[in-house]
Amino acid sequence: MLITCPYCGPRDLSEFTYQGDGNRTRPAPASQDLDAWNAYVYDRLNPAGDHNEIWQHSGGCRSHLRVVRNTLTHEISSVGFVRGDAHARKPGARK
Amino acid sequence: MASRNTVERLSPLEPVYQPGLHGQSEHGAGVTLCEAKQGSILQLTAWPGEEKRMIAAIRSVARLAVPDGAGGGIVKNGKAAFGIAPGKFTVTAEEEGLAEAFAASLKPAIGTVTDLSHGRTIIRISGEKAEWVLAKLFAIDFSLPAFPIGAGRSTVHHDIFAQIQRTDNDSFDIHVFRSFARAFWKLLCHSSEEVGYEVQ
Amino acid sequence: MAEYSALALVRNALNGNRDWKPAWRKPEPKASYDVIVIGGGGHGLATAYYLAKEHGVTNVAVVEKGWLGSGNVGRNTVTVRSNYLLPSNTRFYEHSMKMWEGLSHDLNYNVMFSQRGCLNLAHTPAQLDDYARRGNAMRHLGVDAELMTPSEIKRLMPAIDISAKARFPIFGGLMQPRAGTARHDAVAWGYARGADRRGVDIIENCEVTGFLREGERIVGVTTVRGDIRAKKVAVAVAGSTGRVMQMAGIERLPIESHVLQAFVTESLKPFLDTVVTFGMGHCYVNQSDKGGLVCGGDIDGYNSYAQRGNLPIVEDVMSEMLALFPGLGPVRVLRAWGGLCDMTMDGSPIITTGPLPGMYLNCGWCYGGFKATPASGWCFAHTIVRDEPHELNAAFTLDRFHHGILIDEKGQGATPRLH
Amino acid sequence: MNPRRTATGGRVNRQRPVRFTFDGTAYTGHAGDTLASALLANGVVLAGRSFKYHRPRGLLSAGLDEPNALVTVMRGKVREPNVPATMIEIHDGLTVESQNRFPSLAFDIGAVNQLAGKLISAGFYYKTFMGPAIGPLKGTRFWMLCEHVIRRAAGLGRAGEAPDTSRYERMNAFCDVLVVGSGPAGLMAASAAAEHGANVILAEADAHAGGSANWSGETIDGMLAADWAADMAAGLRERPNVRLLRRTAVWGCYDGNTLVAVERVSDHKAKAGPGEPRHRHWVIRARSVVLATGAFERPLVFPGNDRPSVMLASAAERYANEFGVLPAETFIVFTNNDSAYLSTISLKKAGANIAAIVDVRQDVGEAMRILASEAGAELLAGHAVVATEGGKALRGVKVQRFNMTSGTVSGEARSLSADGLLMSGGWSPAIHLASQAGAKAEWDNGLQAFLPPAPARNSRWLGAGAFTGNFSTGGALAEGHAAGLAACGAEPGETSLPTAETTLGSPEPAPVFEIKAPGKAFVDFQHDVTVDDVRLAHREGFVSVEHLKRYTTLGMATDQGKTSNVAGLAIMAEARGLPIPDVGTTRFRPPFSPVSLGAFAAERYGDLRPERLTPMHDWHVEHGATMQPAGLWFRPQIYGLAGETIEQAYVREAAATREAAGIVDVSTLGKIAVQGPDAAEFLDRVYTNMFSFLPVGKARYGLMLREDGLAFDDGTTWRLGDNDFLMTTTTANAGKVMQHLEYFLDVIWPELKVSLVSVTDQWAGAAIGGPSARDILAACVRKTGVDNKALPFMGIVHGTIADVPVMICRLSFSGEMAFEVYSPADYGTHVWEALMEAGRPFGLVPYGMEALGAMRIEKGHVTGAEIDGRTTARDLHLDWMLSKKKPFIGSAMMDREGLIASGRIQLVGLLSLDGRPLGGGAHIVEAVDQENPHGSIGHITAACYSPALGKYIALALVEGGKARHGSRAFISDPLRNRYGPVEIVSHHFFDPEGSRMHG
Repeated sequence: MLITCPYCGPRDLSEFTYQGDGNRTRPAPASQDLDAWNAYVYDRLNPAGDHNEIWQHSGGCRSHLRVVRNTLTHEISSVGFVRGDAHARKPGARK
Repeated sequence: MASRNTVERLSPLEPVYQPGLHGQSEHGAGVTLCEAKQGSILQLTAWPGEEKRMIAAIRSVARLAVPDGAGGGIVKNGKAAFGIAPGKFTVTAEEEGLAEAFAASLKPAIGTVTDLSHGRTIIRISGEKAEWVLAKLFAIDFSLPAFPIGAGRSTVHHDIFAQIQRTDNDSFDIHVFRSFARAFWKLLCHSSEEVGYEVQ
Repeated sequence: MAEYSALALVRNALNGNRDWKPAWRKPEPKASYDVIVIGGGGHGLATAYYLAKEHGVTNVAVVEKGWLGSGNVGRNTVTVRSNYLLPSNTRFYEHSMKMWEGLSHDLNYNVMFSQRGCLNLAHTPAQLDDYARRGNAMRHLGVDAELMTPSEIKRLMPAIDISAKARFPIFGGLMQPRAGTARHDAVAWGYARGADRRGVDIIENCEVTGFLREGERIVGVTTVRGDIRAKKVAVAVAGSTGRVMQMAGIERLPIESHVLQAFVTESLKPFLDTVVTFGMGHCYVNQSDKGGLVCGGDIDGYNSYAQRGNLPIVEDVMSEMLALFPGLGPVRVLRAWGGLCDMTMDGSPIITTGPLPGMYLNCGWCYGGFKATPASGWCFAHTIVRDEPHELNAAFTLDRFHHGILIDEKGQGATPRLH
Repeated sequence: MNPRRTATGGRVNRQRPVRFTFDGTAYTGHAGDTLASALLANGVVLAGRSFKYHRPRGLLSAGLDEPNALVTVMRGKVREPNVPATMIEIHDGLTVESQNRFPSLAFDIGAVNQLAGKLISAGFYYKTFMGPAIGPLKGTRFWMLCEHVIRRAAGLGRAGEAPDTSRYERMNAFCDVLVVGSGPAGLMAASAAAEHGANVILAEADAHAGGSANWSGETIDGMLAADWAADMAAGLRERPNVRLLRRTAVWGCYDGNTLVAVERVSDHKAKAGPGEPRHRHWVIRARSVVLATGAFERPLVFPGNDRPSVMLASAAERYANEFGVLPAETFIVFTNNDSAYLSTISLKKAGANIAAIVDVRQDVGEAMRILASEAGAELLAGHAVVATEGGKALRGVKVQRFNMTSGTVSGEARSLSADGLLMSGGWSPAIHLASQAGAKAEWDNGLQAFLPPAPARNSRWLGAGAFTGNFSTGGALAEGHAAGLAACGAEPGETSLPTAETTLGSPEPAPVFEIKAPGKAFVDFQHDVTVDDVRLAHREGFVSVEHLKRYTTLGMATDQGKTSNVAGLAIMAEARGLPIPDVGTTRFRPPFSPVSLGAFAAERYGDLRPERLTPMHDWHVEHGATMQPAGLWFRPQIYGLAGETIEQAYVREAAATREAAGIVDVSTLGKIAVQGPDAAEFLDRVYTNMFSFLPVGKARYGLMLREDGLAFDDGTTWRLGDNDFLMTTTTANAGKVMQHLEYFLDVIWPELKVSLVSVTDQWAGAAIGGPSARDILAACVRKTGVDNKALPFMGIVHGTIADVPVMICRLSFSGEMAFEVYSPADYGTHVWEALMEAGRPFGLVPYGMEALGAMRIEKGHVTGAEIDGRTTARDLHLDWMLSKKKPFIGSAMMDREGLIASGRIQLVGLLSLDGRPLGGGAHIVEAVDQENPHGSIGHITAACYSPALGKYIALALVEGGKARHGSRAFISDPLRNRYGPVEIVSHHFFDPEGSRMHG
């Protein structure tokens, strides 16, 4: 599997660490809503098809990426920085 | 500062660094390996949106014009700089004290500097077969069109994290963690045996 | 149906093997059943078998989307063991182990359970202490466990590298002598045949497309072969749990489906008579009766329903296997395949009533479901019939995560990995 | 000259003899021979024994589909089992053994299995060996006895114990177009893509490029096809944008067009060059792939079809044309299609006698009849072979009339003599890689074969030649060219293609797979799966293709069914009365052909993971340290003196530290530079306690929880500047903590301006502790004071030691007055030596992990053994660190019911009451029951002899914990047969007030 890191370009799966379901929202830090915390920590969407997920390019620029990937075919349809596009550069662009 | 120069730095490669010709050297060495000792190695981190000002800071402090763009870099006059991640740059210089120079002049609003002069070891591989040998270890495309001179890449060989800068047509500087440097050096020598290598 | 025995083999051989009958019928689905079990894999078939055998509930259908046993029961690395640390796991898997020990007789089907032992190698003194903790925990629950020294290990498997100059020298290991391997397909076929002869309808090529509901209550399933109603609907679909539960409107569970690969080498003469695991990574290996070295490692590590893995894990597993057995370099990998694992957030399973009325859920087997097959079916059948768990599966609830009552064998926290 | 070698022809070099041994007998072949061709040239036809019945077998094929002739290659003591003789290029000194036979290949005791034929039909083992239900053989015992015997009979070659000394390497490659297969189609594709400037890799599994051109005997562009192919290959090799890989089997297609191949770099050489690998593991990321993988000829299924010298027609043709070997003198050809006629003519031209062509079809085309007569062969149309005769080599065959419509034989059986029988049952395209890529094969009724589907519009693979079912050379040339262009995105244009002869005959075989006649007819040769086995599977309901495979083991042998899958399906389809595609086809999985384990491990073979060394590593080794792995690191365990046990050494080291001073290398602690205007805020969020109030120049002990509220890691963090912190983590968790922090910074709190950089390797760390530690520092530290005022507890100062700048923090793990001295890593040894020198008058000793562990146990400090991912801060009495003033990671979840339940285990101390050692991993009970251990209330996490207390002590996690202080319990360690009384005490064994470290 290759993931096209927006900074580093297409890289091998072995350079990435999977961080799972990207649809989860962390409650506000001071929130006492235990159900919300539990849901955030434990419950995952697990679709057969397109999946919005987070990967870290741990063996590269170490950015966290939001990846949409089909869990039936492993085809990747989009990759972007989780941080938003503030850092975005064209992959492989130089000068 | 001055006091540092009186004590010799101990390379992690010391006991395994064996100058001379090794491996399949019937037709000369396919690659040359050496430790590229730099007095200063540092990482600069720009806060989001401050990348251009960081590049300007690198130009004014280190006198290096880093091209704006992912992995862009430059090698000049014994100094080098290249992008390693969004807003992050590695800068090296032969002389010591570059981290202090940045710390003194870099505005906190732009970003920060981290001194890695002792934390990273730079190993240089050059020669006709450099791409071939590196391709044994790293899953990135080393061909010149994909990896131009000056550019940098962050990648990994299993447990060993590496930043690689192409310093010339057939020359690459590989920055590895100091604690892994000896293991990586041995691995690189092993991988170079097939083409023959000379340690300088 | 003919009983299987040596005598029957001789009788049939003389007769040109013409009289053998189908191992199970291929019935059309009826309009309704007492219980529908979704999933014709090991756990589903075992559940049906024990519903009939232990509880006399025979008006049961097992509906399977493909061919029987097409999921993990036919894709695993066949290890059976009960060498767990935490009591709720140890008790459950030991119950399973005892069932395995009588399973071939019970099913009149040779599942080839071979108690050749399972050895976990320790590569540091601290790791050996960790294994001692686990082994002692087992012994305090009446489960067999022994520590082995490197030289004892060498005698057991002469090809292993126990030298001190190995990158990760072997300090010893935790052995469970009663652990071993079984023939995976035979488990599916044996349960299918056993359930079938007790009246259970096993319906292959019958994919469930949705649930029939009356209010909140589940009252049956819709399938590609028509609607089937039932008083109780039990879900035992392992890696497909997410997909099936989604049809019931449950979008989120403490489960991710991951692909786990397994590998087999070409056949070799006897080389390794024990299941052995490497302790400085993730690699386990045993030798099949046919002679292939069957091995596996970590999950690929990303959500998948594709039953296909990628290269890095293959390389890791083979590298680790060679660290143990350096003579295997020239031996060749013959086949690789992938199974879908329902990884929970603490690495332990779920066998429970609900989460909807009329529904029962058996899932979360991570990569350890094969050895659980008998006890899982047995406990699930109990849970379905009594509408409450047996004490052996009482801890395997769905809501334990939210209450912080986790069964985290490896202490990895809320992650589907590394358990 | 070898007895079966032709005078001319083929690519072998008749001037260059090559000597090798097979089962101890010396043979001579020629350079260019495979082991298979060399054995055949020497008249050796018995090459192996089958898996189950141990039947004598000869060569079936000439390629990697060979199921029968598997041998073991010996390199000294290193064994490479199960290699097809067809894939071994001979070299001087090659030593090969046959397999699965005892005592010899010619006389194999295992062949008695054949007598039990019907008894040991498919799946017989499921029905028996269950043994008695009672008595000594009950349970699994009886089966295990039987299994012992079965396992010895099963298996093919024997693996070795001697470490493989060969080298294996990996190669990462990137290309625009990967062409798999270098037959006419592949050569054309590669050259078309290369001409358009694409970077091309062309991979060929065999030793020479050319594929079928090497043995078809055809002409292309007026040249012998083999010469044309050689010219093409030479031309490609000269191009800078083409890499031609020979002996390279592409075996896998993974996600993202990652194709994987194994190159046999030096197997064909008597000795690999210096540094030259045996196998190279190619991982190729290709923009697009052209599959020109050709097709496999299929055998026919009839009684006796497995006798040595029964061979595929194309294989014989290949032996004759490529290697100059005639596998027999006189052949009979048995076919259901026209291609075998072309093979026949080839063989005739090479000098073979063709006695007869037996064709199942009554209607044989005129062109074929002419070929038969040109070959001088009697044509028996509408006939079938119903038996073969001979022992371990073929003498002749029996033929009968055959009715294709009814599938029956009739009439008098006629005997024909021949020493070779060639069969052709049609062709199966090698679609494996496309199948791995997810393509679903489609049945073609005309070709009687599964074909790849037309590639989807965005497909990253394309096909050409026989792979697509186009079996003519002209077609392959055209398709290859077109695929090469398409693969690099070039428009098809006007090009003049090489000219090839028209391929005679029709590519469509008769739909006949099996001849029903009495006798064992084999479908899967290696696994001895017969037609009867397939029918039995049907009878017992194992009718889906996967059940058939699993029940009979059809297609599971080393050849993975390359020659058997389609016939097996056809027979099952007939039994079920269904068309073949309705029975299904199995999805092909990697690898296409078996791959050495060594290739996968590549450079990790023999060196699994890199060694991670501290700056002072060499000093430790030189000074007698026993180095111990800690993750990837190596740390001194003890600095043992001559004759000392481990315990004696650490007791000496720890006692010396408590009496005078000790020094330990702590460079392995994880160190993270946390910098930026929001660094303090960030630390407040990730630690349970406050860091924002920490003054510059001070350090604080911090605890992190996981998001789920359980304890995660601990360490000290030093404030070096307003915006500049140095965080330390445990050695084991350094990487995990970094990832944890990066996740929160990048994903959860992107608004924080914080930089995280691993500086573990920047600093050498030496912890010096003991009553004299301060005096030692005072003796060598310059430019700062180290007295209580300048350097209070948890204070940080900057100074120099031996002219090197250092950073010193006064903190203690040992419980002594202690300091951590950090210096830039390249100066680490220099500073360490200076400290040793300064410490000499004070009795300073270096100590290792054992003494460190003993002293931390005495102090009750927790490490990974206690923070094991299942314990909470409360379990470890660290709840004083949980700030109530702020939320932090884990604060919302840490008070869930399961985490505050009363029965949880808690940290305690244990004193051995019988004066004997305690062991890590021992359990704690209230009453010992050695016969039937039970009632565990906890376990020991760490144990040692305490020099300070003069006792064996331990830390333990025990239910109820603190409430049991002062009570008696027992350790119960059945694994090590150690039982005995202990007293449960506070985990603070030594100096609980901390007076020593506060000084």
